[in-house]
Amino acid sequence: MYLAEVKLSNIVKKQYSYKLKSYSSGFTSLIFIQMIAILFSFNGSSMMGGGSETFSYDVKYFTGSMILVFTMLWAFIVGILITTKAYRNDDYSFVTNQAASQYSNILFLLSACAFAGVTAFLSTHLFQLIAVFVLKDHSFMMQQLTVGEMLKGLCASYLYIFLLASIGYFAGMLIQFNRAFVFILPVVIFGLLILEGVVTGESTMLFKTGIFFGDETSFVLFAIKVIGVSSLFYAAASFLLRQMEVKA
Amino acid sequence: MLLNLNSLTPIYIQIADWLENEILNASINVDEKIYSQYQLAEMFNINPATAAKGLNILADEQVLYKKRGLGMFVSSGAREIILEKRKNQKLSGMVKELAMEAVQLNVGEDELVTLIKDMHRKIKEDMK
Amino acid sequence: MNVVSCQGVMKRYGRGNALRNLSFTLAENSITGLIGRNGAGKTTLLSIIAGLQKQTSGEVRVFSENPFNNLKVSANTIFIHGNMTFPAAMTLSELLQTAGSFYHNWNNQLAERLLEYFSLDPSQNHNNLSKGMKSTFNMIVGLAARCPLTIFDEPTSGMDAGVRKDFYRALLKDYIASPRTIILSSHLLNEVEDILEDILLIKEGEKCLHMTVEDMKEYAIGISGPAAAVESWIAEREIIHQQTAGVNGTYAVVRNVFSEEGLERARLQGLEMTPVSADSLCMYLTSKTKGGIDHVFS
Amino acid sequence: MIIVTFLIPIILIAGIMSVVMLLFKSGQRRGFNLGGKMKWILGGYTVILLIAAMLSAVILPAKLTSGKTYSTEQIEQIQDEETRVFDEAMNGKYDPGQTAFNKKKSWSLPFSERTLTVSAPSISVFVEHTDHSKDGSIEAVYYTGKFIIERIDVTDKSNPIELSLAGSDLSVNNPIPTEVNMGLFQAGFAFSQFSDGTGGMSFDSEATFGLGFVYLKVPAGVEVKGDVTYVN
Repeated sequence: MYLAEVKLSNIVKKQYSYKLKSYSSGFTSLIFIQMIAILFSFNGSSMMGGGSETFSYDVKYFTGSMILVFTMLWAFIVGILITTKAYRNDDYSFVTNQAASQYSNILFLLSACAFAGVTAFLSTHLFQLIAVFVLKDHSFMMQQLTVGEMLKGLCASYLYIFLLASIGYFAGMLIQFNRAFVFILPVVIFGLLILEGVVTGESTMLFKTGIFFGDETSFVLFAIKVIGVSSLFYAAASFLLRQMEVKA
Repeated sequence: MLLNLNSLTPIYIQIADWLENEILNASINVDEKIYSQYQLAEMFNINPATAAKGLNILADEQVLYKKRGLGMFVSSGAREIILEKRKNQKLSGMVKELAMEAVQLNVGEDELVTLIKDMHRKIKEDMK
Repeated sequence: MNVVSCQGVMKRYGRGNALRNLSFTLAENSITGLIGRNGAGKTTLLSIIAGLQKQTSGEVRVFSENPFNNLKVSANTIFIHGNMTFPAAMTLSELLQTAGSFYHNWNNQLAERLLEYFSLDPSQNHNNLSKGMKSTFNMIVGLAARCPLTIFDEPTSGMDAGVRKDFYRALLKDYIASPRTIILSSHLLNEVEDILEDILLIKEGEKCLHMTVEDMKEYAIGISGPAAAVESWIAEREIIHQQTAGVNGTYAVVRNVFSEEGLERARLQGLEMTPVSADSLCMYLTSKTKGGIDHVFS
Repeated sequence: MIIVTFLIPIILIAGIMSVVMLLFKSGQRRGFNLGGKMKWILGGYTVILLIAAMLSAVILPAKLTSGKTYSTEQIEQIQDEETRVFDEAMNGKYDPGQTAFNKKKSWSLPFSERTLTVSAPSISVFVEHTDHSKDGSIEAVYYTGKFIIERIDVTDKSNPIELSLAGSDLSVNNPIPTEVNMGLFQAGFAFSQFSDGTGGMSFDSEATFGLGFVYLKVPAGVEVKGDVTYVN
């Protein structure tokens, strides 16, 4: 009897390309979400006005943040969804083991987030193009970025999106591990936020978590933070995955 | 031929019987290669192991002989062995059943012999 | 060489035991039928062999390795089962192509010809298939993969009679063309018994019988006749099944340990001896009581 | 109150989540038969976005209000310079070579009276006497400092003052009020986080309205009355 010898890396590669094909419909939701985000962006994120007797002005800020935040949410949900049984079991219709599933999932998320990051960036331009034609009475100005800032920003967007995907993946795995986490997770998170708000008068927990990443002005440190935290989530997810079986 | 899968006779016996018939009616001659277990399995839609069992019965009875790596072939005395076996086993078995049935039906010895003689004559005439 | 070997395998789900102390070995290049009633633990056993689940205790070896989470076992095993899922976004031909990239021995020509024979449109999505067509497609994948260990768990559910017949024929022909170790689970033995070599019968997670189909056909004998005569005849024998037949009649199934002469004498006493088909034997062996459903009403 | 502020993002997130899940799942499990078309949809989307990005790179610069941007330090410098020039002028010393204020509009008015009465309720007027050769006309120039909103120079948007001469009365009136609607495209937070100066999540919302003044060149013999400051 001849037995095929397989290498993990080889199977990971095959699982990865299989996932790219099979999850492709998930990208329709990305298109949809980015369209919605473009609509929301028209609202302008903040408005301020003022002036003297003879000169008054009204400034609306149109940022790409809305599109980025929506895309991050999308990544979060995709992270959760690929841990669900239906998707997890698709792997086992062909050759795999837990390690191959896990690595190919991470690879898939890495590439899906790259696509999401690039389209989010491009969507911002689409929005600006539409805005100058729709809001004719406005004079538009643009915050000018150097090429370096642009590249850093693009990478940072990607890291933000990937961070959310990693969190989603871990949360999803937790839910798969025990269904009760569907209720426990939101209750604990929002419960803590509200409790903190009631006890101390202000809710800074989420904000503090935000500034851990958001206030980091060194790009290298930011990248290290994101990669480190994501790796932690994947390690935890893989620990959970090891406890699970596939039900035929 | 179709196998009678619901018959009381095991499938491998039916296979062996069928092969014997093939030898008797000279479809396969002495020193010719007989069907392999896989050919039989395909022909009758049965597991090759079952087919092999049928072949092995004939090999044990020396109707067939094995050539290493080539398969099974019909022995020179195959016909005689088969005929002898059928006479001994099949015929005497059938006669036994016939006699038992005759006893149950209260058919006398002479009457039974006459019945057999008539039937024998009739079949012989039909075959001509 | 043994492809599969199980030693004292137990699987616990919550409080119940799906498998208890199961030990057997499967030889290379054979077709084994895994027979048992619904809930006997067939799927659990196959999942463990395929490496999808882990036994609670005992030892399982597939290709001399522990199958759970084992890439080598996964690459050389294909497990076709009812809960098998394929991504809806992919067409059948894409799925076949993907399967081909995963399985070393994949026979694409066979897959495509079977697809055509069973009138499955290659550009269709797996999702839009009916239950029977899904089973047919899964079966095609299982055959074309030509894995050294091929496992089919209730492969014909939802298929119509014609397709079932074709499937078993295709399985046999491809087995002959490319011998491998096949496990075929079913609760309908008579449908598959011709192509099987061995039967592994399990009941409530335990091994009941493991022998060749031909041996199984001679394993037991049915005796029918007047109740008193049958009763006296089967006294102190291993009774597998017993039921009333007609007026004052009894039909009993016992282990076939009689000599020719013994049977002869029984016949003379007016008892009728009949062989018991493998299918019926399995049914009797796996029923809860010796009297079957009648037991409930007595 | 806290609960209400939490509720809005929660509802929003829940809404988005359900939409994505619905689309994702319907694509996966039901007959939302995208399959091979997916490639085209995704490819098409990417192409549309790429074209949009290229168009915006071509069209936007023309559509944008061309304005100079200043850094915070530059704005401070500009303000300091304006104050310095203005203060010096108030003290009677105007530097004609100054660059802090720009000429916005100038007038040349025929004038033959001996006295000029200037009424300027809300703007400073500096007066310089020229020699007799320039008799018969008054030169008036409106200078304005920089209007800076969001570090962007919008001086061009402001209107000049109204100036009218009737007999010997020169009245300086406020400009027609200007109303500017501005849209400011900011890169997302991921971009501003690593760009210099501004921090990731804070806004820099400062507006500077430059001072303005009228500079009059009056022939030597003319007496100027009103709230004016003589220079040089």
